[in-house]
Amino acid sequence: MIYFLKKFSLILLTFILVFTLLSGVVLAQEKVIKIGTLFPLTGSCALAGSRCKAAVETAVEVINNAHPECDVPLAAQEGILGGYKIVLVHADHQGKPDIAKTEAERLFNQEKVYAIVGCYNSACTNPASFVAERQGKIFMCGCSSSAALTERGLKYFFRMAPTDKTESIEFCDVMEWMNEVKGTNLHTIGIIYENTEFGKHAADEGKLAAAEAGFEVIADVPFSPGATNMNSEVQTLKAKNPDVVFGACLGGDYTLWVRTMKQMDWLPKMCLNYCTGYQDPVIAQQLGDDGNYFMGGTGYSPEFADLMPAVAAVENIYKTKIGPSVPFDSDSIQEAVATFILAQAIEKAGTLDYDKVSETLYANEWDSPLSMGGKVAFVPGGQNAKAMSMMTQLQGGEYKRVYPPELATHDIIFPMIPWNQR
Amino acid sequence: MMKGNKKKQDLYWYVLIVLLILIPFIPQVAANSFTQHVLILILLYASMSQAWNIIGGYCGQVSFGHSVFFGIGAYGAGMAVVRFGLPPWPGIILGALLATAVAILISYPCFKLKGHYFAIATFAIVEIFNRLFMVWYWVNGALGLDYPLVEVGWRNFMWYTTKIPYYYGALVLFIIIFGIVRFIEKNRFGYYLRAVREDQETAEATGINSTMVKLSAMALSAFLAAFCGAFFVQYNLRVDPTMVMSLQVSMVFVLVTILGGAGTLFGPLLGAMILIPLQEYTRVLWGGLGRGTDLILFGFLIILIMVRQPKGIMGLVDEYFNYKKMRKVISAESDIKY
Amino acid sequence: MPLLAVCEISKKFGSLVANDKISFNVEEGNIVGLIGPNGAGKTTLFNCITGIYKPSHGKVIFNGLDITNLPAYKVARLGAVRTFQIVHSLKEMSVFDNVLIGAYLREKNTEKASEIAKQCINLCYLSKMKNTRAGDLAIGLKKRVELARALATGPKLLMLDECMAGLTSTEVNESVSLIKNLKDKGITFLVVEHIMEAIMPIADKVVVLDGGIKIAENHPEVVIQDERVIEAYLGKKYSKKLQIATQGREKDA
Amino acid sequence: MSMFFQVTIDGLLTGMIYALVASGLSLIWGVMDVLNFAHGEYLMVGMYVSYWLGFLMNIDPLISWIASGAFCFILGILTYKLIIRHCLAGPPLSALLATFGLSMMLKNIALNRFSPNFRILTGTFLDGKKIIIGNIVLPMPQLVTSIFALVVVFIIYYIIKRTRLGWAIQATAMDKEAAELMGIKTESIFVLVFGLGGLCVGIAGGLLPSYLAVHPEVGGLFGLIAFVCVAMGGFGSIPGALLAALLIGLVEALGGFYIAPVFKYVVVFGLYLLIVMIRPKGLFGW
Repeated sequence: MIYFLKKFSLILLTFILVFTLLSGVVLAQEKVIKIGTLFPLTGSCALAGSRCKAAVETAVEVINNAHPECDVPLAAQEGILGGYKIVLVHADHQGKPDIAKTEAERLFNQEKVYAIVGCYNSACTNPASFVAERQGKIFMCGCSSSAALTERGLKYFFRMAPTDKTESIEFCDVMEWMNEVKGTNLHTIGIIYENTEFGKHAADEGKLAAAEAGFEVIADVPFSPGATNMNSEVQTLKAKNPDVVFGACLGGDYTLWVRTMKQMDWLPKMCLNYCTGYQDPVIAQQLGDDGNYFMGGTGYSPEFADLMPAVAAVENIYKTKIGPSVPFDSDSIQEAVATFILAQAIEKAGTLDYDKVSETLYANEWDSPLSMGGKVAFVPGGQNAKAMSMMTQLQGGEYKRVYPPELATHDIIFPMIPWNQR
Repeated sequence: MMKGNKKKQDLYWYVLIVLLILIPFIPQVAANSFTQHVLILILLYASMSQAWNIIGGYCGQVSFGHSVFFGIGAYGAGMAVVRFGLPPWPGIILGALLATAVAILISYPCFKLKGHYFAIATFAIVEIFNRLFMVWYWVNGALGLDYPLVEVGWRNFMWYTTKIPYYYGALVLFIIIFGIVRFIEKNRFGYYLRAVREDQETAEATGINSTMVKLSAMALSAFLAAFCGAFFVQYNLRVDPTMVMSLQVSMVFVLVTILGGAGTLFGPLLGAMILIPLQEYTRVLWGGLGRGTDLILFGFLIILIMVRQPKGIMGLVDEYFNYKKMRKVISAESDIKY
Repeated sequence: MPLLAVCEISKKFGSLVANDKISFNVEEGNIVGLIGPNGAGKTTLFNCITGIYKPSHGKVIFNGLDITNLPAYKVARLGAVRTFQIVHSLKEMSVFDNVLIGAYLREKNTEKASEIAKQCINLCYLSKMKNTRAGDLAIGLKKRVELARALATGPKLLMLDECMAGLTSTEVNESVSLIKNLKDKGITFLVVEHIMEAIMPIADKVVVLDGGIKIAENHPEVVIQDERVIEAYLGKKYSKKLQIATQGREKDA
Repeated sequence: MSMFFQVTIDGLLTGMIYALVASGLSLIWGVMDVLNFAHGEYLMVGMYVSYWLGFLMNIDPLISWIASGAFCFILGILTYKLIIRHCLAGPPLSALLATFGLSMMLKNIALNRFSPNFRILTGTFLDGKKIIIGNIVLPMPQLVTSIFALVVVFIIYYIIKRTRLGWAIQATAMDKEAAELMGIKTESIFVLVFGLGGLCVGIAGGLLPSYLAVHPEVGGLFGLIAFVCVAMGGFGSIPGALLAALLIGLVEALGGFYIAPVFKYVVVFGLYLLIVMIRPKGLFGW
């Protein structure tokens, strides 16, 4: 055994050495634009990270090769700028801001990437985009939702997704609309969120929006992510019994939360979720009936096919990269959008000059069939002013569009059906 | 003979310092900022692990709580810059003093505990601090502190485009901390630390106030750790509780030291020289694959080293020298015989 | 005034009385033996004197100072230094470093402390294995390292807890002559010992414990005549043998 | 008031799960003085075994805990044979760090093989069943898992206290050399103890998927809490670990409800520190 270990370690070390040497050798290839991706590929957000990475790969696949079946910009031609191909360099920030910064520096300085797409976690996007800004290089952010990111006044930072702020306001709109149109009497709000950068931001924006709209937040329940149980959290909510719950729980915590509510036999009248576990189609599928009647902001779902007809063809390519049963979700599709918009801007600017590309990005309104609403346009600070999300409700395991009324296909089922009547 | 040894060791030390000063002038290093990054991390983690080594290695009190002191130092600098708009220096000093105070306060009762009980108590302390900082509004809770764009230079200890000043900053940290430990090791305090590690009862019977020794070791260790934390935050321009004050962070210090050889002067440096490049380069090579390959390998190597050489790399070095010495002795004996 | 005065020390562990009102004095420059069968409470008494246990009752006066409730390290700093029954060498450190730690109690300066350590090492015939790891030594040598370390602190009173148990007879003889030597240098000894041959000839006085009570205190030759001691501890056969031996020695003299 | 009872019961149910996870760790610690850092990852492995059996072959967790237990039993033995045995000669910390490396490896192998997806078993036998007494809800999955936990802990306790094997284990724990002289094969005892440790946590892992999502990171906090339970209970004492686990479950639930959910682990760790300050060797330690 020991002998085996000895030998194995030797081989391993040789491998490391060889790889280190090789990594320095840049394969000489003309007409290449390198773009870095920076996502949490390990750690607790690895699931979302790997999907985002696949989404960027999908976009690059469409841009680099002729895909006439896809009705999106740049799909028909091969490459951009008259034959330039995009090459991706992937990096993993493990959900840690310090590693995100390091990797961003490495991507720019060593890998010589032209721009970075990333980083999913807002806490990581922040330092990484500072690196880009300092070097005068472009940082495309798909789905980090902290509103603060685009309030920093950066010049080379662009974000596609709607922010927590937009979503919070939309949540309150839904409540007001319900009160007006349906005569429901929704007044009190409980917020449950993971106590991290993401959850805290979302909750803060939620409280602001609620105060503005005149609702009362009666339960403020942060919890530690990765908890072994959420009994006390749900008990607290149950004791306060708010009409509406705003939820910001990612992945495993989301399922734990839903199932704990089931066990505690409690539900609010309405439950609105930020871009979280709720949006994950795989989780929705796994929760099955338990996941139904929850609501949330959704940027994309396969049920939106009639709104966004161009997605399906791209989604087929995406599925070859991530798995046959995984459609785009609201987060990953934004990363694909970010990649497309960057490529479109380079193509339009006709140059790789950062200032020109940045100006072009600001100056135009971009066609983006993968975005809800089909348009992308940036306001100073880099926020996509056309960013939209729709309120959906899970009904029968599918994301049904329920708000705004002009785009809705289904009625909101209100109040949520109690557990024992399902 | 002793004197001669001492001089020789001093010489090695000065040569090492000069070499480290000259490294950034190597063209390959000067051109490659990632190499610089790795070098900075090596120096930082070597220093931090050396700070841990004072209490964990020399004094034998295995604390997994050092990320608390690291974190307090980091928050000291971060708060000065972000909250008060000052240069980080006053925050660093204050943070270090605060870390020392906290170290004394929490470790005094903990020193009643022995072995694994002490280790687990320090786990609990890290978790408590982590969660308290997560909700403490004044330090921005879970949101963390993000550095604003301020003027670069030594006054703010901040650079964006170059890493060379950071390298020298880390080097100063390294020289100070290693210098302190080098001094301690050869003097009374160092011997007392080791006596307490080996056998507390004997130490007491020999007139050593073991509680005092442990407390002062902890205080010194925490004080130095806080400086490392402050450097870390100045380097990353962001601080949040998970980043500086969690078990994983503590674990790295312990790993580096044990891997290199606990209770030895150059153990932490050796450990950092192996572990940090391994961590960084495996991530660069395989991290992008997104399959955790780098971390599997990393875990495997930790197991391998612990299984093969539980005393760390310094144990290996010692073994090698002992082997050479033994050979000398044997050959000398055989000379006599034949 | 005696160097060490033990006044009515009692120590209870719950309902078990390990020491019951034990008093005796140790005069400066003497070697005092503390003997008794297993479980007589010798080590407990030792621990009470050196501050490892707090006695339930009674006082310990050392050099005119009340040291009853002082922690162990303060007792040691005052000059009453002990060794342990089960050797507690600092096993990862070399013999020299072990002794150096003792020397540091009197001398902060490393070079001067090293000098003291060297002297003590020579005194205890350890100079050959100066650089050996203490943990690698045989038991007899480990005990000698303990002694050297205690010696290096520059004690007034050296308290040895069974420092000869488990040694070969040659080693015992070496130790005995070592103790005699040190006594000549003016160090006072309080020795807990099992080996009669070793302690009887060198002790100026022995204190006999049995079942936590002091049953005798006197010159060794007197003590071995004591009925209670013989019954409790020595056994008649042995006492006779010893009588013959002492008589023989007197004749020689 | 009914809220108080509800919260208390929740706490006790959680506590019993902790007890099951901790008892294995306690056993290993007590006998070998080794802290197994990979304990939480054993749980994760057990959960995956149970999940895949449920997902691929439709076996209910109520049955597949046997397989999880067996799997973790073997995992424990392998850990001992391949890693721990070689570390015992070195400083006590080396075993701890080796198991840390192992935990890292297991976590990332799970990530590598099964992807970071959160996996939930739906439609299990117990899913969604509950008993309602007055205002108090007793969720069946937790209830059954807790009863299981209690039974397993008692069986382990019985084995240790009342059987020949148990005496051999106790003897080994007290003094390895002496036990060897008495003719006990301490090496086999160590192997067995590591196996049993794995078995306990494997059984817990087998049952948990009936209400908990499985993912590579799931073991972390469980492992940490198990450490605290064991240290709070006292060196290798299984009743101690049980009591500590119940206490932790209770304090977590009550503290979480009456102070604030975000403080619940602060309360748990604070309680641990407090107890250990008063009794440095834990509740049942000696």
